[in-house]
Amino acid sequence: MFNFEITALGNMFFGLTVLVFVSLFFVPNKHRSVTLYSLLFASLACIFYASDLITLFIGWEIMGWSSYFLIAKTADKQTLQKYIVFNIGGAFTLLGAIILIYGACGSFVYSELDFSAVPSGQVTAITILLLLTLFVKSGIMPFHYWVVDSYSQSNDLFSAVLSAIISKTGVFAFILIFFQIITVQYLQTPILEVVAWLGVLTSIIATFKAINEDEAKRLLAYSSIAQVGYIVTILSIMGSLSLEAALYHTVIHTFVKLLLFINVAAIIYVSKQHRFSTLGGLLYKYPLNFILLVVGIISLAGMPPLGGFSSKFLIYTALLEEHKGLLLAAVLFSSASAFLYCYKLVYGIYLGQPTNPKTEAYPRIPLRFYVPQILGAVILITLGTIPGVIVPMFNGILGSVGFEPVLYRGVFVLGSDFASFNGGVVIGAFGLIFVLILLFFVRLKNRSVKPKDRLDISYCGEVPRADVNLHYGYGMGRELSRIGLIKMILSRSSHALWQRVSTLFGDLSGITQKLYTLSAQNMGLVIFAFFTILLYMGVK
Amino acid sequence: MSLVYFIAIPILASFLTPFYKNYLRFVSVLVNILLAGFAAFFYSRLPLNEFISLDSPLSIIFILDYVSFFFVSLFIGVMLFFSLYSIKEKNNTAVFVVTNIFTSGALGLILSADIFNIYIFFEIASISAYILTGLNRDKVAYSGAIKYMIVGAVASIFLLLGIMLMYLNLGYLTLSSIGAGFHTMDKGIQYLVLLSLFIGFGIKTEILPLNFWVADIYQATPTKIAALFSAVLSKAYLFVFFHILYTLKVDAPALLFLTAIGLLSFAVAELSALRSKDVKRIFAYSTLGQLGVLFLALSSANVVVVSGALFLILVHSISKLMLFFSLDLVEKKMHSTRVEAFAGFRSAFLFTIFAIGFLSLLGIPPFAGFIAKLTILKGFASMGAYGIVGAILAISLVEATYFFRLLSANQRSKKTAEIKVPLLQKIMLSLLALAILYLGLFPQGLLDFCTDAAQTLIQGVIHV
Amino acid sequence: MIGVLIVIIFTALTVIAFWVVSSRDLSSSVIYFMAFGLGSTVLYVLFSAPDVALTEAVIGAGISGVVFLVSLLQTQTKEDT
Amino acid sequence: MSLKKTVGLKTILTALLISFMSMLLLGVIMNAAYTHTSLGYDLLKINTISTQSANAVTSVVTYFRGLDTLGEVTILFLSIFGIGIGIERSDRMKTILGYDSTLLKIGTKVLFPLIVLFGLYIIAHGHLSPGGGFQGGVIIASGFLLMFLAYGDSYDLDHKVLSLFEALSGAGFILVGILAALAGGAFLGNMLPLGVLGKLFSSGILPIIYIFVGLKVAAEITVLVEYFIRTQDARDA
Repeated sequence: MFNFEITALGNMFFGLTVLVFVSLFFVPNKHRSVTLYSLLFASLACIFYASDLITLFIGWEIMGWSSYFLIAKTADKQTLQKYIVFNIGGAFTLLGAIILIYGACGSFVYSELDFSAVPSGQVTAITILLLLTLFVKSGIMPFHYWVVDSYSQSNDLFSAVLSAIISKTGVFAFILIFFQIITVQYLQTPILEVVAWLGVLTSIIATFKAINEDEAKRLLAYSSIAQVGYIVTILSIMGSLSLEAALYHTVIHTFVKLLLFINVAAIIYVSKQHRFSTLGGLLYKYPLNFILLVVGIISLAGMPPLGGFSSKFLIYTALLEEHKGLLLAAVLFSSASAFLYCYKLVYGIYLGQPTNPKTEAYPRIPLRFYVPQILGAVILITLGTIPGVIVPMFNGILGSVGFEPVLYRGVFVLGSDFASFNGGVVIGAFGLIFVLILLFFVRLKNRSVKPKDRLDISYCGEVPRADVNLHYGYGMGRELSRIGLIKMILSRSSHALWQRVSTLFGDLSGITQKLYTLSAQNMGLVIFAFFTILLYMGVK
Repeated sequence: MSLVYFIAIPILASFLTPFYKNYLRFVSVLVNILLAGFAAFFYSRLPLNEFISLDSPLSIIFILDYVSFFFVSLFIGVMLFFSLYSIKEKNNTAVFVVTNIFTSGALGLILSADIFNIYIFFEIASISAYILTGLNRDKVAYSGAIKYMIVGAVASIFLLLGIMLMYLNLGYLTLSSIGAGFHTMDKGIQYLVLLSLFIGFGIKTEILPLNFWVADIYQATPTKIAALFSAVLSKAYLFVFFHILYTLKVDAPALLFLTAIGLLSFAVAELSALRSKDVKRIFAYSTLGQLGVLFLALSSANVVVVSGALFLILVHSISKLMLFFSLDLVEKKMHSTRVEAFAGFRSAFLFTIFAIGFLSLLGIPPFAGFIAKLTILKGFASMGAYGIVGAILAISLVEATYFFRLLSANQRSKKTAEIKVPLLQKIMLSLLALAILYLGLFPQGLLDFCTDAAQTLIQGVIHV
Repeated sequence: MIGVLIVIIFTALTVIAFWVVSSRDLSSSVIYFMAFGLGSTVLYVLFSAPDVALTEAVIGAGISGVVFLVSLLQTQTKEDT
Repeated sequence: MSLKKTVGLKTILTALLISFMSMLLLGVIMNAAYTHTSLGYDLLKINTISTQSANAVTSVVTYFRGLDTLGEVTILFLSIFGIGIGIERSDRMKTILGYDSTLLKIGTKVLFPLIVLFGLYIIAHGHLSPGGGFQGGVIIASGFLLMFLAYGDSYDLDHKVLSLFEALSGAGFILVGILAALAGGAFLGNMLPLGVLGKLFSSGILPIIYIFVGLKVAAEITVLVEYFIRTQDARDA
């Protein structure tokens, strides 16, 4: 029943998994369950190395329920219910698709699947079912309902796993199924068009939701949805450069989210606060953590020197190459808006005045929190500077799914015939600017006044009371809601829709339950009536 | 060696109760071990048939082919498990007196290939079930038992009507000769016979318009006994019904009707469980739902689907035994089976058992329920019935909702009581859980046997 | 001759059966029921089924009537108090 | 009393339903062309050769379909066991249908042995004359019923003996069947010489089975009657 095959694609994703799990092993956490984590790890290996659909499905389901039990240690009932309904639903659509594929091709093994003789209607049905599965796992709208709550309410260590690895299984399955199994020529282009726009819409909406968020982990969860939205958009282009861009962004996002979630987890660990409105001003307290966070958000925002830029660059060039101007504009819009929440993350936690009088008493961050962060930072810096170290691996994957490899011109250069950049030059230039600015600030610092405590606002006439919140970072982005479109995005939520579905089923259940509480006489009557009706139908 | 021993020995054990009143529980275990031995003895001699008392087709015939062997060994296994599980209950002689006869009734239903004899065993199994329902000896139990008896009597009347009509027309009672002559009967009578059988067995196999009694009965029944109803009784009736149907070679529209009824039954039962506030009722609804799936799968007349259904029967029996027995432990401690009570216990072992049971019932890998569901769906896919595949999956999602609601209720609520599971119970329940895991990981041997059995079932009885 | 007897008994049985159902007093209902058993015993004998007749005589007209009466007696006392 | 009170809507609907159903059923059954039942004729044909029983009903009940009879005995046992579970037993048992009359007592004392003897006769001659185990057993039980009625609480039944009878007769039935199977034939098959038609000691295994059935039924029905007639008095409770 279990059939495995080592592939380049599987290797890449499994490599990411191993790095994430190993680095997370160092992080202290009281909700650690060896059994469940090993089950999860095994299921991921099962997904990435499967050579037939059943093995894939088994891995998928084990992943689903082992994560459920991990989340269940901290999340509330409603979140759990959302998680399980969506994930089991997604798994069942996957099973439905697998069964459809079996009905069409008569096999489960990847290499034996041949869609050349399958009617196009059936292929469309299979595609839609599979896409539903992937959308649920990656949190594409409107199936993102479970994502944010689950990410924010699961324990800090597991949020990182969810965002860094588990959301990527959707990406993996997309690449596996649409690039390798149902190859491009049988796919319906209108569907891909819809997928592309869904992805980009997801990223825009999630970005604004993230900007408006007060809770650090929820912000990161929305950000995760937005980033996976890019990946899905770029994957639906189905070109060699776009696949490369998607893979690149997957790797980058994995480490960015690993870094950021653990960074926030460290802050939550020492301060027991997880809202921006109760954090702030921690820069001098935790400078190393701050620097690592900056590395993370620079990559997240896709700003030049670090890894995020390389992947964004590839995404833009891939879109340009395929002449998807409108999509590109949308991606750029969402990507630019992402700066705002990135900044909110920095400002809300580290800058401004501390809101909490007890800030001084916060303990030191245990060193073990730095292991995954430093790993992430090193990889992000490396990938931004020397993109060439990973391009051969991507090219191998491209080759294995039958695409032309992207041009490879030395370890510093990334890009195609269309456009390229030199990572070494970029980092050199930015390094220079950074040093100059640093020198400027060092000179400036000698002339600045040191405050006595957090309520000492030297340029202001009055002294505030101790309970006044001097930290405004948490309110950032609030003014955006004055803009009509953004207000609409922020005020709408899929909550009402899913709530209505849930109520509907509850009411139906109430009605059907009445059937099972009849008295004995009425039962007899129903039986005789049923018999009579059937008899009448038959005799007639 | 005679097949009648399967029936005679448990009855003998019950008749002789006065001689070992206080040791009946040990005798029950011995009887079940003996029966298991008989089953093992007959395994290498399959298929075989035996005439009772008179060596001619005029007599009663017992048939042990692949499919009836499957059910016989399943039921003996369940009853052996039950008797071992409750071996420490000293003051509960009545249970063992009745369960022994219950065993022979269920085994007789499976083995017999003579419709009047089937009716007798139908009654034996039913009456023992009525008594078992009333074993709690309180108001709820008695009213449940009486309700069960009334509904059961209606079922018996209809079954008897069908049998009478067949005998009137064909003059024989053996299944094989009835199967051969069924289509020579008047069309209207054919229809009436099938309808009577459907009503008679439909009530007992707990299928949609006829199953409204089930939830109340399960709630009135002692929890451990409810496991037997779910694992043995309904399955026995289900088998006999389809055994007769396939022997009569009913035409496609009738089977399609049963498929539709099964699907509807599945949907309604799972929906009802969604809002239920009592765990025992939820398990009852889940049983109804699974029976709906079985009904719809068994009526497909496709070897793959039917073999999947047989696999599902086994898996469902194991899971339900596990769940009801664990619930019994919870009930003993919390004195209630309400969801709130279920949420309040603390026991990592029981929680794991519940989780495994739920996951297996939902058909989630790597547990055995998945193999069953996959086989059924594969079969439907090869028939091209994608609508059914979709419906099964969609309804399973509803099932998942309430099972996981229970799990999260237990995980996220304030715990009020710690349950210490006795060693014997712990071992027995772990054995069941391991069996589910084992069958989920290495299903091939059993699947092959199920395929043989499915072929035999679809063929119908063709002996003599 | 026997045919006439059968018709008479059948008519009588129908009447008795009606009394069994329609009688207001349950104990008289039981008595009618026993009478019905007796009548059908005769009928079975006329149909040359002596085995069934014997069974009916003992069970239908005898023991089941007593069981009914006793149950009636018990429930009635419970209702009175 | 208004009509609406006496006959509710549900009753009328039920009556309509039942009559409609009966009409449909009658329509189907009347229209059908029945063929002759042949199992009965076939069994009658082989009856004399295979059982040497003068009463074909007996040979069907105890021999041709002996297993069904075993099932019936089991059902009887089960039902009475079930009633026993439902009835609470305690020391304050009373006979609720007792009549304190000397005439009745003496008459019953005379009648009781005769009734039991008659029952035994019916059982023993099951294969020769109408009747058999079931009928004879119930006749014996009716004798005990008479004793209960006449003597009330002063009539004491030894429950140990009764349950021993119950157990042994039931077990005897099955053991005879198993013995027959072990002797080489089928379960409940005939292993004894058939004898001559019409003699008391004939028909092989049939009378033995019927004796066991008769004793079982007698014991069971007696227990049943006692359950019902001697219960905790509701007025005491």
